[in-house]
Amino acid sequence: MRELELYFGPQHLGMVGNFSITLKAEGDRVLKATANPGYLHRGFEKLMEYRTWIQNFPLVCRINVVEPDHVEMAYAMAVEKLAGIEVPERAQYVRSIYLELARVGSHLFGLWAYANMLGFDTVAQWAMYHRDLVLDLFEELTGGRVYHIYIWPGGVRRDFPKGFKDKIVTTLHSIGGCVPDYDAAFFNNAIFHKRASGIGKIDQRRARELGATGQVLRATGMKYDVRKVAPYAAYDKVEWNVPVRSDGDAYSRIWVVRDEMIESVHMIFKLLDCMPEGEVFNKPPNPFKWKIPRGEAYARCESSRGEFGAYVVSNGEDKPYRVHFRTPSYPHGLIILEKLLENANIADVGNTMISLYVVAPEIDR
Amino acid sequence: MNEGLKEKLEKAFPHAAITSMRDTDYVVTADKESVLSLLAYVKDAGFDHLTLISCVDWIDEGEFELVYILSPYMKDNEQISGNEKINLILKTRIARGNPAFQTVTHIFENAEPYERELHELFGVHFEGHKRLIPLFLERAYDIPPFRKDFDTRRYVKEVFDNIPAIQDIKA
Amino acid sequence: MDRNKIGKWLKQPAKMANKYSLNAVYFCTGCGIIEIPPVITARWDAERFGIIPVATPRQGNLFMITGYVSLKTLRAIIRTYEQMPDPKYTVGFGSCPINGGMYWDSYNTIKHLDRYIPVDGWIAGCMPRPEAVFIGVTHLWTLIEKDMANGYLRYREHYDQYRGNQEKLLGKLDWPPLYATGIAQKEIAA
Amino acid sequence: MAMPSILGPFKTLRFLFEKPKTLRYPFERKEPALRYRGFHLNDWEKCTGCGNCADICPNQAIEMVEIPDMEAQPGQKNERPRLDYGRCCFCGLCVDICPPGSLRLSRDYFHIHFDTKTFTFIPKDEKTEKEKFLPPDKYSILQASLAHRKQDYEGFASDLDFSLFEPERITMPELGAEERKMSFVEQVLGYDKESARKEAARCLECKLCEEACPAHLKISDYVRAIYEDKPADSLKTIFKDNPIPAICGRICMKHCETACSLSIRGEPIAIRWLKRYVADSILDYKTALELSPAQPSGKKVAIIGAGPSGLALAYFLTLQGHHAVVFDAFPGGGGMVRIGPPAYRLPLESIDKDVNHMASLGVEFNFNTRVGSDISFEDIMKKYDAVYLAIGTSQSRSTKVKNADKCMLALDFLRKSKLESGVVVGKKIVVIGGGNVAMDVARTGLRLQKMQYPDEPTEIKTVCLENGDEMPASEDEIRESKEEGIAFNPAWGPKEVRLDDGGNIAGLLCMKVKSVFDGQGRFSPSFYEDQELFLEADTIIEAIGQAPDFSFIPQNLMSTLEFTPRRKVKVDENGQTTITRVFAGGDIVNINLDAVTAIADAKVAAEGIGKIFSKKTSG
Amino acid sequence: MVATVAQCVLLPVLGIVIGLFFLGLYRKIMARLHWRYGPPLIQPVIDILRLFFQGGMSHGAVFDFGLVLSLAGAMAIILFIPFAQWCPLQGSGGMLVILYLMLLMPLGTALSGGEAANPNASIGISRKLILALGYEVPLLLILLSVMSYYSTISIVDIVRGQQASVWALFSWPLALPGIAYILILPAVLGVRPFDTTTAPQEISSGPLVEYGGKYLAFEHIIHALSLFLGISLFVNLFLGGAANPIVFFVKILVVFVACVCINAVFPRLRIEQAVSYLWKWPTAIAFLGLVVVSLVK
Repeated sequence: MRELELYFGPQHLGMVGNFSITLKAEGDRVLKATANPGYLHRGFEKLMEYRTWIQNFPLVCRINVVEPDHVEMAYAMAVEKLAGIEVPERAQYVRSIYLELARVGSHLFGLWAYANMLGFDTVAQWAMYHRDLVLDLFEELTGGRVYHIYIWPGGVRRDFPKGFKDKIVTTLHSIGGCVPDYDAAFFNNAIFHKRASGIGKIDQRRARELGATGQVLRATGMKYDVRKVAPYAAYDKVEWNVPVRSDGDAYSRIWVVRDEMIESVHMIFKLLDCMPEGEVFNKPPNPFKWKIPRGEAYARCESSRGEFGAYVVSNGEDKPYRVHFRTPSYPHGLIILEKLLENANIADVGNTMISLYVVAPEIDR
Repeated sequence: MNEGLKEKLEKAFPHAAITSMRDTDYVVTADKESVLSLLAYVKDAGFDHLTLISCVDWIDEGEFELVYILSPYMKDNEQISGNEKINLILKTRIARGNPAFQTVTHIFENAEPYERELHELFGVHFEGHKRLIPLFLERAYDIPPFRKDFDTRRYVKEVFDNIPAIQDIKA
Repeated sequence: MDRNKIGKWLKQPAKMANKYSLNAVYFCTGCGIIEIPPVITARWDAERFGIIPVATPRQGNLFMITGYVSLKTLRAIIRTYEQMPDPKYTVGFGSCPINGGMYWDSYNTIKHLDRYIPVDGWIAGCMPRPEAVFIGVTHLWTLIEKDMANGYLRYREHYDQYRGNQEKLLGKLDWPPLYATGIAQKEIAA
Repeated sequence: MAMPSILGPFKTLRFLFEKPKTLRYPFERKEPALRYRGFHLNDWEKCTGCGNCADICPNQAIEMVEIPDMEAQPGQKNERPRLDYGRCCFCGLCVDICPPGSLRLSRDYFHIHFDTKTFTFIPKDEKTEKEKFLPPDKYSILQASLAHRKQDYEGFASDLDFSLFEPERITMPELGAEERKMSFVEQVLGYDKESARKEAARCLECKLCEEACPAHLKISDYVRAIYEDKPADSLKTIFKDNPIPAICGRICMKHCETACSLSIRGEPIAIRWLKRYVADSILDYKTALELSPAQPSGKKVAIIGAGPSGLALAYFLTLQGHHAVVFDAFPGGGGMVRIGPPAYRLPLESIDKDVNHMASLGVEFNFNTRVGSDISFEDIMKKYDAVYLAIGTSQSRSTKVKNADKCMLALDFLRKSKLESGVVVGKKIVVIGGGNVAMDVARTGLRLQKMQYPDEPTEIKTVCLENGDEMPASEDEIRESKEEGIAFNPAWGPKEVRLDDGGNIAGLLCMKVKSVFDGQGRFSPSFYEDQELFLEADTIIEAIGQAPDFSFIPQNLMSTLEFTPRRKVKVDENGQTTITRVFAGGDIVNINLDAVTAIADAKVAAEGIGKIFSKKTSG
Repeated sequence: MVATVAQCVLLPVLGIVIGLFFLGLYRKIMARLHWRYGPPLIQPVIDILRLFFQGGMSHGAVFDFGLVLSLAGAMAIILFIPFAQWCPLQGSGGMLVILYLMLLMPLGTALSGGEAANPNASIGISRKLILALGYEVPLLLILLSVMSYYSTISIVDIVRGQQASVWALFSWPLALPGIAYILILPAVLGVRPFDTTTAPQEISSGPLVEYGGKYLAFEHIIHALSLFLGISLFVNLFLGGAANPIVFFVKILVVFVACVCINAVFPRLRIEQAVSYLWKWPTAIAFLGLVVVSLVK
């Protein structure tokens, strides 16, 4: 059979984000896949060296458009570590709730992408509708639909508006009410099962070797979740479980995502119940004069796709000397994807990619 | 970090300086000869998750600092041992003039794209790396863009501001 | 909305069809794409106005440049734009294509999109909300109605300049020019 | 997880019969959230043009542009922010840094246009630009743009609790009212290093203060140096414009703090106290300043009056290499500030610190030398290349009501109490006047009472023409006086000093004020003769104003000295009076009557004198 | 004679109109399941109109020829399949011609799509052919059973046969091939889970990837026609055709809506999964049906 060279993306309906995979294929079988990132490279870390500590907050969230919140959190945590800023307790709770909302939104987006990839518009559209409801919550809380710029060093930017707690509960209940429909139509759909099980299978040993985190690792059975192993914000204040599966394929991953969403919603309810009153913001010094002593810090948090880390170096100036983000999609999209696509079916390229939840902007940065 | 490991490290690598910042971040500064063996050693000691390879351009000192950040995966699928929250930051310095270092892809497979990125953005050559080809960039830059002496604002002025707007010929 | 006016359909069928059948090329050029899925899905449902995403540039007539454009993407954008059949409309999304936006000092993103391909309309915001996209579409309708959405004609007319700017930035392009260069000058001379 | 099923999905077909959830935009609408971050609104009346928004913008989307028909005033620049929506990312940093809170984000976000030029605009709000903000019935979403916006649509607004600046100042430790009224110990204790740095860190460097300061000190620079813990650098910056920081750091009228952009919604930066901190924390100015002596020019300048203006001029001239000789009637430097501000505000040591530094630079001081009696003005005119009049207003005015000669005059009282000892006051004091001097007098009187009658009840009252909120004294002074227990009787004018049988003062008879100024705004009080108030007193001190004393100037010269309509000495742009070689500055020239304006005059004069000298040598 | 000519002219037009109506209805029904309103019913017509006004690019003579072949094939079949009582070419060839002509459509698309020299197109075409191979086997078995049961190759006779008794689907021996036909109907129509050929998210709409302008418009029309034809065939063979056009229209409408519902609730299968499915159950049932029918007969 003739060997074909195929470009999957960047202009492609199945591609979420501006990413490209070059495939060498023989008929329907992929011989070799090469990830081809860089369509979204903006040089964030370089730009950050030109902006002051606080000016970087509007910038960093742009690293991941699907879920900007965990980028903010990782950067804020690193800055807080470096500058020794304390965060008030209520702010920790607010942050946790905010991040869990972001996780739900992001997973719904992932669900949209996955269903859409399989041509399953129906579920895709529902997921996107529900994500929009979550975005409404964000808009109410932060004033922005997509880019929230909410977490600031020393706390959060504004407190909950009036009646916001109830709004969260109502919205999440209305989304939760559709879980049986999602289950019936999507997760327990026999044809979906046929399509997803066994796809992009990776065993735990291999996943560890390739630096997998997040649901890719959890789908192989390890309960590794940064929220659990190195708790931050208020994650150690409430009880919750880390959902895992053991097959390591796309079907397991999507189920981990599903369980995680439900767990997140339960966690939000618990956090709302025991949220203390009080301050939510410890003002950092004047932004024009804020200098952070020489040093370095690495902070990490669990985004909806895996471990998100920020390595920040300060040389005592009012701007970071060097910032480097560890993004979960980076190993997933550049190594694991390439390995998983070898000998895969062409029809499963997008399937595999989206089951790994590769988000292009956070690879390119 | 459990004390045992710290002592063991100190014994095995007497030249490496180990400092702990805060209770979860440990910084090991090593000379470049011992980095590979150190990495292999800590990998065996449980730090088998290479989270990040980074590079810092200390231009005033004429050196690049390579930073390897490691943390342990869980030993057991269920149980958390408490070690997982530790970040081990392993640092070494190489000369800025002719930056080259050994690849670590044979120890950590996922180092591959990180080293590719550093090669492209900092111009650090990794010997033994199988695929040091461009990753992100489209244009060729005289100085690798993430080095401190590359001034992106000046670059923007020189390149993008010199592209003329489209003139309406009829007008 | 004058979609239901039969008289207008009979008078200018081409224009009307163009207006109410905007098929968008699905190309996630930047972060603005994050607001496109909501626009085309259940919450906002752009299909009510005939706007759907299509898989290939050959099938589309609307190109939304969603957000910042890096150099690598610019190459793909020019390719895609040139593949689209006339008439075609381009809409720039958000701050970044207008004047650099967030990435005004980035070495890898372009600052003024209209120097490389013609753009018929711009929507302010970072990101533009779905509502703004809808209003943007109504503005595009007006422009089509008034024959002002003529970017594709401008592209042909000033192809020398556009191609020149593209090559200035990206180096020699590896595909042949879409139009013979120098047409515009000849036409003016004649 | 249930078993995958092939029939289960058909359950969802019921949605065929349910109402769609789509929002049928634009027929149905959803209002953006109350905190939505949309386009900018700027209240031009509140905006100070400070430019903090432009500085903080990470995208350089904001540029401050000069508004042609707008005038700059102290605390107000004639610039307003211009937004570029080809750059803006709607992060709202500009809102959170805006000190007056004038910049807000609206809930409007529609602007669609084919021309990129329309994406730049100068934001205003419905107060200042009505035609662009339409009421809901005229507003059409299909025409929505930057020039077609909805009224009352404010979104993300500034909140002091979450602002990026610190609206409250670091409290300056000071003695409590009960403690301080017992003695003349300095009331404020001064910042220590930490709190000074913290206070300095609040400064946003908008430089409104620098424009408001008569002497245009580089305030933000020296405040930044304090923040960076480089007091020597800070002192160097201060000395470029103000050579008497220890004095000014205590008694400056702080026009800068009034102008400070933080003062609009919070407390201004304690610029004065920071200057005091610098001056006090450096023990030896000379080593800190590292001044290089100028080439001696051989010119001699006589400076009459060792007040702030005179001292400053002496310093500036010395730096230019001229020899400055200062004459003053008092036994030490400082002029009016030596006697005016009581010791609890300005101790003599601080004055001497500045003066001694000046002397160490080579300025020649002739104290206890009254020009006119000890040395004649003609002699000075002959001996020196230039003369600078910095004589200040050294004579207290009197109310001249009946028996007013029995009263004490403010300056005499203050001078005696500060420089000499032995002013005896009564148990019941009445001070006439509502200005800062009156406050000083009253509070000095209070302390003297406490010291002279430690265990007896005493009382002290003030009387002034103005209403309570129109009193010319600074708010701080009034507040502190009230804390110390001084009683106020605003809007009463003195009618007569009543004497008892022995010819001693029995009290002050006052009448109610009808108005202080006449129709043209001139000072011309009128009274209700029938409403009277009698204040019992055994000591009455008049503190209603001061006047300069030009008696030392010979008549022939005096006749050529011209005055402005406000009875001030007229000077040209070089600080020169109508008499050649005679320059003037300080309270006799300006209407501000404060130290820093006097320094500003000295700066002008120093340049003027330098100009004249260089002209002479070259010509 | 005049009536036949009139039918020859009108039936393709009617087919196109109904096909386009189906496309509009398809989008509307899908939209309702998506919780939204969807486009106006007329939207496919607007789209096609727009495409006709849009400049397209031809990729050579074979490209054009393939397209014409497809269109001609589709138009031709219409004349052989009864629309209620109208069937202009009922005398000639019957089922065999239909089977032959039905191959023209994918063939033409393959020809022209292959000329476009886009790897996605070639993958799409190979998928289309494989899928056709997949459903042709059971389809042949089914048609064989029907033909042998009614002992005729004329579709008009088959319809008449059913109208005389009960619908084939509910008659005992033909129920089995009927079920098999239902199972392969989505594949014949190319709706999910069998829309692997055009899978926009996988291979950028496959053979259509290089189509633009009027070429794409023709493709849309062909698609509309093929929907109409596939359902008409099923209705005629198993649902007893119809005596008058309205009943016929209602029947095909019901079948179409059912297909759309299937389309809405399933994701797309991979091509080899599709083929293995088609060769498993439907083939087995169809084969069983054939055996039973021949035994009964």
